[in-house]
Formats: sequence, structure tokens, C-alpha cells
Amino acid sequence: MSRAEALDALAAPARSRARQWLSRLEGPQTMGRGPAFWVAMAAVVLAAAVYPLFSNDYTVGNAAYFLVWTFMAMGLGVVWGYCGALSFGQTAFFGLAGYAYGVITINIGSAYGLTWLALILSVGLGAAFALLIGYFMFYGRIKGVFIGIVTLSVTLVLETFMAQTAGPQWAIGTARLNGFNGMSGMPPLTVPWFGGDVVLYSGTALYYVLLAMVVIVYLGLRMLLNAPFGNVLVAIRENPERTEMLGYDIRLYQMLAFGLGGALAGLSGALYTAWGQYITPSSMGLTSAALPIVWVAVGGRRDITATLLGSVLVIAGFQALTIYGSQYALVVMGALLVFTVMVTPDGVVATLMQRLGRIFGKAGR
Amino acid sequence: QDGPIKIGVLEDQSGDFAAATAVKVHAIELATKEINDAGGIDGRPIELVVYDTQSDNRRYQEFMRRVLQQDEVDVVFAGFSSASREAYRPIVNQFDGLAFYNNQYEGGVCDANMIVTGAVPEQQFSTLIPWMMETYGPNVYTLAADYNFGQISAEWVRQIVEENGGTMAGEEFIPLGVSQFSQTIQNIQQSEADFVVTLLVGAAQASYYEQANAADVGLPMASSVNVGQGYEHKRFTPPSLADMYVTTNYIEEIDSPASQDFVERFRAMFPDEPYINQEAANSYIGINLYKQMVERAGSTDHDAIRAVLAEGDVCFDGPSGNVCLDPKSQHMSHTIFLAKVEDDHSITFPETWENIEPYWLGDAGCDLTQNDPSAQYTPSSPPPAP
Amino acid sequence: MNDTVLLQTTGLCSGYGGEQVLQGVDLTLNEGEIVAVIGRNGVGKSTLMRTLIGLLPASGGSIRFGGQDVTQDGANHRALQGIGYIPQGRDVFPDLSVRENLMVGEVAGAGRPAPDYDLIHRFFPILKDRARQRAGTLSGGQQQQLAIGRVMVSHPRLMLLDEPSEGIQPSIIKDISRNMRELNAQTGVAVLLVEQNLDLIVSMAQRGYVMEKGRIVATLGPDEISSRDAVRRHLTI
Amino acid sequence: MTQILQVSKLNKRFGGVTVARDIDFALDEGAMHCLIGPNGAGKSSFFRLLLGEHAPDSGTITFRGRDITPLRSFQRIREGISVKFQVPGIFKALSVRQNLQIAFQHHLHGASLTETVRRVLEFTSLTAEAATPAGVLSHGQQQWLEIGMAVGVEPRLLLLDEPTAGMSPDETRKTGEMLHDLNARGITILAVEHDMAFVQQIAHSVTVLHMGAIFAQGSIDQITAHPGVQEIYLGAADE
Amino acid sequence: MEFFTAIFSITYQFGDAFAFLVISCAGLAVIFGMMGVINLAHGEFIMCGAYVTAATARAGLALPIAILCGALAAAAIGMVLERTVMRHLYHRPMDSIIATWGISLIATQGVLILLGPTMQGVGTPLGSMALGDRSYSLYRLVLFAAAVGLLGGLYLLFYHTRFGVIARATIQRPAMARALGVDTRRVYGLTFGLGAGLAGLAGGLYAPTMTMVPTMGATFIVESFVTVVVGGADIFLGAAPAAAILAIIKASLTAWYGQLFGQIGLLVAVIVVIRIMPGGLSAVVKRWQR
Ligand SMILES: Nc1ncnc2c1ncn2[C@@H]1O[C@H](COP(=O)(O)OP(=O)(O)OP(=O)(O)O)[C@@H](O)[C@H]1O
Ligand SMILES: Nc1ncnc2c1ncn2[C@@H]1O[C@H](COP(=O)(O)OP(=O)(O)OP(=O)(O)O)[C@@H](O)[C@H]1O
Ligand SMILES: NC(N)=O
Ligand SMILES: [Mg+2]
Ligand SMILES: [Mg+2]
Repeated sequence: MSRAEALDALAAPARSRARQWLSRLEGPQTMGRGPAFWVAMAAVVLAAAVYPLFSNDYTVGNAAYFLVWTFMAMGLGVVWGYCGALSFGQTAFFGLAGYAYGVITINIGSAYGLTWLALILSVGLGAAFALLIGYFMFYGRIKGVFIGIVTLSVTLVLETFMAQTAGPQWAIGTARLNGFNGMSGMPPLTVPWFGGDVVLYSGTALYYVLLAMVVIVYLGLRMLLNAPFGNVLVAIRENPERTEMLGYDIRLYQMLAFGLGGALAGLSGALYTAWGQYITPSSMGLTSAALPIVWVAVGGRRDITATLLGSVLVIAGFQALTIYGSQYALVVMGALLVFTVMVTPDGVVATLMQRLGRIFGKAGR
Repeated sequence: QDGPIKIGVLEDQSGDFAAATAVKVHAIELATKEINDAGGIDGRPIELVVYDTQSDNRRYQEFMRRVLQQDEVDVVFAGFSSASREAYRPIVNQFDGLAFYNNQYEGGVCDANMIVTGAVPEQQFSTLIPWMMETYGPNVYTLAADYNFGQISAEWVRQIVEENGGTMAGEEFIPLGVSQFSQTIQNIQQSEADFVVTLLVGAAQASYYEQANAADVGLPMASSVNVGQGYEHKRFTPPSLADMYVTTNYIEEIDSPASQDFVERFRAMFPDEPYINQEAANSYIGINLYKQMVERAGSTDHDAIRAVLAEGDVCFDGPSGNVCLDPKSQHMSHTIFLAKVEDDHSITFPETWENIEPYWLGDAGCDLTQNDPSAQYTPSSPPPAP
Repeated sequence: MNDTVLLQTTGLCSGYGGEQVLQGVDLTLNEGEIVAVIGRNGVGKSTLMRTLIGLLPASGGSIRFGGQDVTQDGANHRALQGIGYIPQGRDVFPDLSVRENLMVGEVAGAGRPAPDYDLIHRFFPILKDRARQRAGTLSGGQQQQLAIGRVMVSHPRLMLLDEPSEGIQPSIIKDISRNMRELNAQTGVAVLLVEQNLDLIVSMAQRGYVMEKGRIVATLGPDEISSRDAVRRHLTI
Repeated sequence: MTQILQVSKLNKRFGGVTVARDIDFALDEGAMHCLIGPNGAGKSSFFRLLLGEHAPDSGTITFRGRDITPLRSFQRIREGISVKFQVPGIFKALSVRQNLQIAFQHHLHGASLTETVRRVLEFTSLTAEAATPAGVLSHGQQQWLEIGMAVGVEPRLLLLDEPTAGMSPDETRKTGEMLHDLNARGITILAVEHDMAFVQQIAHSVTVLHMGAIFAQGSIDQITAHPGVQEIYLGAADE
Repeated sequence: MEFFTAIFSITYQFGDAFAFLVISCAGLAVIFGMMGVINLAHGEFIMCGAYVTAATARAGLALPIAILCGALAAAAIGMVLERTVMRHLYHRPMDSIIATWGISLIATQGVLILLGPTMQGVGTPLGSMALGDRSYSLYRLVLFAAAVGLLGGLYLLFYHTRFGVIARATIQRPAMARALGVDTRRVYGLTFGLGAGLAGLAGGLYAPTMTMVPTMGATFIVESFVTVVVGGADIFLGAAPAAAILAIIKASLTAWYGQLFGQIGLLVAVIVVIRIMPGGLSAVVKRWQR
């Protein structure tokens, strides 16, 4: 065997492993397959990439803001839509990571790209906390609506507690938690660059970073959901007892899915704090906690693409309504929710995708 | 330039705080109409860009960006709760905008991009608490909303009580949204309090008054927020708010010609307005002060406007009398009225304090004519010594 | 037994969503008759039953019951007119007690004689012994007995019996067969029976229809239906 | 011959109902055994105890020499048990193919997974329905799918709770042949059944359960002739 | 005497917390427990009941009659909503969350637009009673009595009447219930109406003690939800003990450590109770029953 051949042989399993993962971009758990779908997808990404050239800084920054929330939505999509556990408290992980980003960056500063370290640590903290809650719930045989109430309670406890941390005694290092008024003054994400750091204030640069992250997370989730892991999650959603009787440790799977959801909510939280240099306890309150559920349900929770597109649609739509709807905004919002739920039980985007027919159909049924 | 002058307005016209803030938007509309009818600011009409922030801090962030970046307004009038102010303040700083916060609050914001027309503790508590102690006795029970506003206000009350030789009979903090007060009522009854300072925020907490009355607590009450903002005396059945004393820089019952004229003009434009509260007056005053500063500066440029402010004579004769902006803190002086709620919920004014300066920040070391820390200070965390 | 027609379907079609399962079913059942419908898995026997009770809308054809056209009536109206339905898989109310399950059965008996619990308990003693147990924790066979008892309470004129033998111990299958015949003799209730169990078909039915792919493809007279071999032949086509 | 399963002194009560009373039971490796008994005798409950869905009040369960009583359900399954429930426990919203994939992917991957799924589809006559959501199958088809999910992975012990319920005599016979086939490949089979013809077809030996306790044990002929069994279970010989 | 007043005070606080939990959760318990619908507009039915009560009371009706009007108005609106919206969402509990959230937005903002940001309330009747150095609102004792009466009434209705059995059957297996002659639409309508009416009753009972604003329902919502869920699937065996446990925890924490701990303690207790009893309290109660 020549050297090259030997190397080839070594590389082969890796390559086939890679090919296997790539093949999982399509599968029974996700809508959309075939060249037509991917061309459409690429077109959407391309459009998203070039549109800042034709727009102003505010609009792009605002679009970046929409993207910030999509991670939490996709995370909830996994936990609720795929794994069947309705979490009413993704905002707990969102808020925790948001505060963590603030506390860490205020303490260690933003030089040398340390903000990215802070981002990673915050997301890790969100994930760890979610795993802990997940362990507590799933290994404690908590299920169904009880999961919603436990998670809601967790997020409300955090909110109520953080709201009263106004005094100077509530500080971590040099970072004052600052109670209900919220914490501010943390640096945005910065990229170390020759001749001075690039500061990612809300704007075009941040937008591109977020867009790239959304694409990566979306594709990653597609692969994960079509992998055996995703199959088991769906099986648990459909019939947990039977799934266990097929030899799966469903508690472990549920906990891992929950941890993933927590990590993604944490990513949103840290990015939100970095975007606006501000985080507040009300981001863990009842209204905030209900919003992700609305986004995901309206878009379509059983499909990650629908969740992603749907949440952007709803967030942008609600904001537009608030801008143009004056005092009727909330009424119209409410009416739209009732209407969409009645007309499209599977979610607006999911229903649209089904209508659009074959290219969006699920692969490999 | 001579296009219109654009004023962004971000106020909670729906949600939790709507009861107290919807009227602020109307006050701004009234001032705008009057100014425009009289030829505008320096000949330029005012154009309002109004967004409903829905009592949601997130909306403040979204819309503050929008008015500054997209609508490119010259100035923003924004915010009811201190939390909302803190949500938008980093953004105002980031884009170097100018914002008016027309709301009474816990004080301490030292930020060159902010102008505050609302009353602050040295105006509301330094008057109210000594008067109450003298009238009813030295033992004070504070009941405050459990967040920055309530905690910092309570800190002020405590300090003033101690300075005046009184004692705190009790201090209790209530999480926002709590509406049941049976235990609190018993705590108060069990204490030796001579009067109760109520710093309750939001509609839910206001339920305290009805419940305390039903349990026959019977103690006089003092407040810096209630009545003057949320007109609880109009909403509750007499005599639940009887013996409530409030220091406010304006409410519609004030009987001066300027006040009555203001009320008349207001009701002519908004006949159904439930109540004209102090923040409505502050918002109205704010626009007029801004008009004056722009006219004197000859532009809407912030540096030019702050140069005018630094002269120290930016004053206005408004519904509550003459008020002036303090260059060091960019807060406003006020005539403070002590409003007493009678058994039938009518209002009397046992006392008035003319022209109280917002002196605390300046004394503590905030001087925006010299530097801009963009921070908020409290008695227990004052500005760093220079 | 008389020859008055109790139930008659003509060209009955129905299905799920776009998929049509019943492709025009014609069958007749006289007052007091016990008639079996047999056929392989998935040919549409249960679909027929659901359409007859009204849980599935007919997409074509008509159903006449007791001389009236009931095609457009809701299931609850048909139940009130005297059709009792014992579904495949039993569908007892799992969180209600046995007693409460029977109480729900009384609804359809409005306007008919009071429930004869003695008779029901004589046929199915377990329903008396376990009156307070949650129905969801009954064994499969016990649930089947409850499902039959629940319909008996309302004195129906016709019972739709979908695979009652499924999961039932041999002696109770015999009991069911005997009880149903006795009930039929006593009260004149007619029975439309879907079955695959040879013993039950042979011992109970007086006549039969063979179903295939949503259609009736053959009828079995009294002689054929009581011959195991003839029935078996039809079940294995 | 070694014993694959040993149950000793197994007890379980639900309130006033005893579902297992001092059950001592053993199964030889490679056996094909039937469990019969009146409705409510505790047959399904016995399965649930074996599978760890219910915890016994007392007693032990040994599988292939290992005490599995403290193990959780999924761990017992991984020891090589596989089950078909009385009430089909399929994933109704998922396609037939996905149901099978989920059942097998634990043991099989890639091409062998695909091949096994194809084989089982064919075997259960569900090839045409592969892409159909399992919930819309007819009752009997659901039973087949459930059987397919249980047998596809070639377990060491196969538990079948009323595999032929709702099947026509023809299909019942086919199922019996399939079980013989599996058994010939070394799989031990324990089946609960009410269809005596089927029991006759497959069982080497039979255990009768009554009121949670073992009532009789023996060959099929011994059992059918047993007057007690006739009395509680089979009914009078003929009418 | 000192001892007696202290005991009375503790009992009063517990009763007060208990009454609040029970009264505010009853309507939710019916709608969630019976129909599986998670009704996020529960608070707005409460608001509706309170508004109608206040309006009719100020128009001159005696308070008890005004409260009844409030309950009936909420029930009527509930039945209309059931006809138009909820009917399409049974057995889609997740969608019912979204729809009822939408309804709640419409109701809150609609009332704000139509009736303004606040409304004048009615005073608390019955006055107070003094005991030792403390005095107590008598109306709060009425609330406690109402809570106990409500629980008893609901228990009888659902467990000892045919309507209850039929309603529970309908919720569990609607198609089967229909096949047994039950007019399931009517059952759904009545059950939802009953739940909405109970929420309205809660609003009416608490109207004299609270601020009247369109968002007032929000103060009830968290506590009523946790009570219902801790109670577990069987609401009537669950809600009463759940309310009692949560009330003890809340009242004692509030008394010893203040409102913040009362608030947080309640939520933490919820988490702990659910962890100890994953099926909710009613599962445990049921096990005892056997
Ligand atoms: N809910 C449903 N939705 C869609 N299709 C269904 C549904 N129920 C049954 N079908 C389909 O209709 C056909 C007939 O089913 P049906 O249940 O009537 O069969 P059956 O003759 O009763 O069979 P079995 O003997 O197995 O019970 C089957 O092909 C099945 O896949
Ligand atoms: N969770 C439970 N709570 C109370 N009783 C139960 C429970 N589960 C089962 N039982 C009772 O235990 C007995 C045995 O039930 P099981 O389902 O094991 O019977 P089976 O032998 O499988 O009967 P079948 O042949 O009818 O399926 C029955 O009387 C049943 O009512
Ligand atoms: N400024 C206030 N009341 O928060
Ligand atoms: Mg069938
Ligand atoms: Mg069984």
C-alpha cells in the first residue's frame, strides 16, 4: 500500500462519516428536499446577504435584532415540536445567559475578543442550567403540562428575584445587577482586528455575523434531527412508553434535548444583551415567556424550517403592527393569532410549505 | 434648515402603565398643537412621531433605535417607569440623541443626553416626610414597590426620617404585580407607625388602599407616586384614600389661574380625559422648554442646546408655576404642592413649597457642564469623589 | 322475527380525507336479525360501522334506519333513535368508573324503558363487582364486556358490534354469543356483527355479508353462515 | 437446556386486586410457550412486571442469569427482550417506515437497517403502506406493524401479548408460521393468547394464569383436557 | 386572649390566601381539568366579571346580585367564544394556548380602547371587626366562605350529578360519547360557559377589593395556574388540597419573611411539590382512596 493510499484509507471513514451527516440535511424529520428546495434556500440566504446593500443601517440593525431571537425559537422547536415537552420557561435560560454575558464582560472587558469567550461561557451556563432542570424534571418523571408549569415557575422565580436586586449589595465583581431597571453598560461583541477591534454594534457587521450563525445552527439542527437522535426525540413525543420499550433511555434523550434548547435560548440571551447592551428581569417574565411559544406555534413547531421562518415572520409582524397599528395593534395581533390557529392548525409557515408541495415534502418517508 | 422639527414620543399607551401614561401623550399633542398654531418653533412646525411602547421594555429599545436612526427625530420624549428609561438610555447614548424623561422618579440620573422634568426625592420627600412627622409623629412605616424606584425612594425616606429624629416603624417591599395585602395590613397594624409612606407602583399594588380601608387601618398615608400619577382618589370609592398626603408638582385640582387655564385647554382638546396628572404637566412643560432652547440656540443641535441649558436660565411659566432647568444635573426645579385627600376624596392643599431645586445630584458631584458619566447614582452609591 | 327492514344502506360511500374506503355498500338488515359482516384486515369493516353510527360522514349513498333517512343525522341522534355502537378497541372512558361508564350509556335511552341492570349484571357479573374501578385499569376482556353493557343500558334496536371477540377468553366468547342470542330473542334487538372469529360467526349470525375492498362481494345465507368451512373459505379469499 | 428467564415469588397488588401472587415461572432457552388465562387473570400485568413497567411488591426476575429486577425498562430491553403490546403501541403520527426504523436503529445502522426495514415491510404485507402514517392503518394492520417492530431486531426473548387479536384465521395461521420460523432461529417466545387454535399451532407448553397465580401448567393437550381450565377459561366443551 | 388573637390572625391569613387561590383557580380548573384547554384568557374572564360587577353595583344593584351579573356576563361571553373559537380547538391544547392568548390580548386592549385605562371600583362592604390590637375586613371572611362553598358545589356537580359524568366522558372520548347519544357540542358549550362564569364570579367577588384596570386579570393568572396544575389531573380532588398547601406555604412565608419570599416561595413550592408528586396531588389522593 502506498503512502497516499494509506492516508486515503485512513481518511475514508471520516469522509463517509461526513457524507453520512451531509445526507442528513434531508430526512423524514424535516421538510424540504431535493435541488429545488436547496436552490430556494440558497436564494433566501443570498437575498438576506445582499439586502443590507440596499437598505439603511436601522433596518439592518433591526433585522439583526429579529435574528437574535430565532435561536431561542429553534431551541423551543426542538424541545416542544420534536420532543414534545412544552417548556414555558425558555426565558430562564435566555435571561441567565444574558446576565452572564453582562457580568462576565463587565468584569473581564472586551479586549482580545474576550467577548466571544463570554458568549461561549454564557451559552454553556444556559445549557448547564437547562441540563440541571432537565435532569430534575425528566428523571423525576415529570411530564406533560407539569413541565410547562415547572419551567414557568423557574423563570418567574428568576424574574422576581432579579427584580429586587437594585441595591449596591447585589453585585458580582464589578457588575451591579441593578434590579428591575436592568443591567447595562456591558460591551457589545468585538472582533479583534488589525488596527483596532471591530465593535459589533447593532448594524450591518453584527447582522452578517448573526446571519452566519443562524445558517450554521439551522443546518446543524437539520442534521441532528434527521440523525437517529432526532428519530428518538420524535418517537418520545409520539409515545414515550413505547419508546422506552424499544430500549431507549428516554430520560437521557429528553434531558439532552432540553439542554440543547437551553443552550440555544442562552445563545439568544447573550446575543440580545450584546446587541442592546442591556438585560432586564422582565425578559424572564410571563409575557416574555409566552412569546417564544407564540412564535413557534404560529410558524409551525413540528418542523425546524417552519419554526425559523415563522418566528422571524411573527416577530417582524408584531413589531410592524405596533408601529403602524397605534392602539389597535394588540387587538389586531390577538385577532391574527386566533385566526391563524383556527385556519392553519399546523402553523402558518408549515401549512404554506405543505401547500407548496413536493419540493418541501419530507424526505424518506 | 426649515423642515418640521421632529419629536419622537415613546409612551405606554397600553399595558400595565397605560392608566397613568396615556395622558402624557395627550399633553404632548396639546403642547404641539398650541405651538404649531402659534407658528411653530422658530417658524418650523413640530411633527410628532408617536409609538406605543405597550409597557414593554423591549419596545423601548426597538423604538428608540427607530426614532433615532430611521425617523431621525431631533428629540425624544420617552418613558414612564424607571426600567423603561434604563432600557432606552444606552441607545440614546450610543447614538448621541437627546431624550426628555418627563416622570417623577427615584432620582440620580447624571447623563448629558437626558433632560428630566419629573420630580425627584429631594423635591418630594424632603418636603413631605418632615411635614408628616411634625403633624402625625415620628414613627414611619414604608410600603414600597420592590424594585429600583421603590427601594431607592425608601432609602431616601429612611435617611430623611433619621435626619429628623424619627424612627422607622417598619419597611416592607412588595413585588410588582402583587395585589393581596392582608398580611401587610396586619404588619402595619402591629407596628407603632404614626403614618404610612406608600410607594406603590402599578394598578395591582394600588389595591392596597381599598384593602387597608376595609380592614380599618386608619393611619394617615404619604406618597410621592400615588394620586399624583394614578389618581387613585378618583378610582376608589371614598373614603379609601382619606388622609393621604402627596407631594406633587402638579395635579388638576390645583386652583391657580394657570392650572385652571391648562385644565380648560386640555379638556377642550380631550374632553374624555379621565385625569390630568403631574406627568402630563411635565410633558407639556418639557416641549415648551425644548422650544425655548431651540429658539435660543438657533438650531436643534444638541451641543448648541446644551450650551443654552448651561446658561442656567432656561425657565418656563407653566401650569404649576415657574420652573427652571438646572445645568449641572439637567433636572428641573419645581413648586411642590402637598395634596391632601379628604374623606370624600376631594383634594385640599395644606402646604406649598415654592421653587425647590433638584440639588442633590449637583451637591453629590454630578456636573454635566464638566463631564458626562452617563450613570445613575443613589445616596448609598453616590458619584465617585473627584 | 319478522321481515320489516330495520337498516338499509344503498350505495354507501365514505372514507378518510381524500381516500375513499367504502365504495358503495348495499346491505339490508331486518328487525331482530343478527347479521355478520366478514372480511380481511383493512377492507373497511370498521369504516362501515363508523359510518353507520355517524362518526364518519357518508360521502355518497344513503342510510335508512327504522324507515327514516338518517344519512344526515349526527351520531348522537342516531344513538337516540336506537343504534348502539360497540367499537373495535372498546373505547371505554378510561378515567370514569365502570358505574359511570354505564351512566353515560343511559343518555341514549332517553324515552325508552329504564335500564335493566339486573340483566346486564347477570350477563357480565364483573360489571357489578368492579363498579367503582376506573375503566382504564380493567383488563382488555373486561373492557369489552363493559362496552357491551354500556350499550345495553339504553335498550337499542340495533347493536353494531365490531370484533367483540378480540382479546376475549374462549368461555366468554361463548357467553357473548349465547347472551347476544338470548338478548336478541328476548328483546328483539338486531345485531350487525363484524367478526373474524369463526366460532362466534358460526354460532351467532343468521346471515352474512362478505366485504372486500370497500364493497360487499358476496352474501351468505343461513346455511353457509353456519358452516365453518364456508365461512373460512370466504375469510381467506 | 439452560433457562433464559426465571421468575420467583413474584407478587404485585393494585389496591384490592392481586395481579401477581407468588408466581414462580421459568422459561427454557429456545422454548415456545403460551400463557393463557381468563380476562383479567394478570397476563398483561405479568408482562409489565417482566418489562419493568410495574415494580413488583416482592420477588425477583432473572434473565439470562442476571437479576434484572432493579433495572429500568430500557435496560431490560437492551438485555435482549422485545415486546408486542396488547394495545398497539405504535407511533401513530409517524410513517410505517419510520416506526420500523426507530424500532431497529438501536441495533442496526446504514445498509443493514434499510435492508431489515424492507424485509419486515414485506413480511408484514405493509410495503404499500410504508409511507402511510401508522395511525390510519386498520386495526389489524396496526397489529402487524407492532409485531414487525418486535421481531425485526431478533431478540433473545420475544414477548407477544395477543398477537393475533383482530386477525382473520388465515392471518393467524401465517403468524404462527412466522413464530415457528423465528423460534427456529433461536428466539425464545412467550405469547399470551386467547385463540386456542393458535395456541395449539405454536405452543410447546402452556401455563394457565388465574387471579394472578399459576393455575396449571403442561402440554396443550393436558391443558385443554384439564377440567379446572375448562371451567374457568375454555367454557363447556361444546353446546 | 393574646394567644387567641394570634391564632385568629394566623388562621385569617391562611384563609385569605386559600380563598384567593381557590376562587381564582376554579374557573380554570373546570376548563383545563374537564376540557384540557389551557385558557390563557382566564384572567380576562375575571376582569370581565369584575367590570360588570362594578358597573352594575354602581348603577344601584345590590352587591350580591351585581356579582351574579358579573358571573353570568362572563359565562355568556364564554359560551359565545366557545361557539366561535374554542370549539375548533379541542384536543389541540397547544393551539388553545395561542388562541386564548390572542383572545386575552383582544380583551385587554379592547376594554382599554372602549372603556379607558381605568374604571371606578365599588367599595368593600361589611366593614371591619377589631380583635386585640388588630382589625380585620369582614368581607375577607365572606371570601373564605365563598371558596369553601365553591369547592363543595363543584365537587357535587362533577361527581354526583349526571352532567358531571357526561361532561367528563365527553372530554375523554368525544367521538364515543357522541356515539352514545351525548350532544357533545352542548356539553362543551356548557362546560366552557361554566368555567368562564366561575372566572367571572372570581372577578365579581374580588372586584370590591381591587383596582379596576383592563390588565387586572394578570394578577390572578400565575397563582391560578399553579394551583390547578399542582392539584393534578383530577381537579376537585386536587385543587382543594393544592390550594391549602400552597396557602400555608405562602401565608407563612409572607408572614415571616415578607411578600417577596411569599411570592418566590410559592413558586418554589410548586416546583418541589410537582417533583415529589409528578402526577399532581390528585394522583396521591387517588392512591389513598383505593
Ligand atoms: N382514521 C383513518 N384515517 C385514514 N385512513 C384510515 C383510518 N382508519 C382506517 N383507515 C384506512 O381505511 C381502510 C379500512 O380500515 P378499517 O379500519 O375499516 O378496516 P377493517 O376492515 O376494520 O380492518 P381490521 O379487521 O384490521 O379492523 C384501511 O386501509 C385503513 O388504512
Ligand atoms: N393499574 C391498575 N390498577 C388497578 N387494577 C389494575 C391495574 N392494572 C391492572 N389491573 C387489574 O388487574 C387485573 C389483571 O389485568 P391484566 O390486564 O393483567 O389482565 P389480562 O390477564 O391481561 O386480561 P385480558 O386477557 O383481558 O387482557 C385486572 O382485573 C385489572 O382490572
Ligand atoms: N419612575 C417610576 N415610578 O418608576
Ligand atoms: Mg376493524
Ligand atoms: Mg391483557
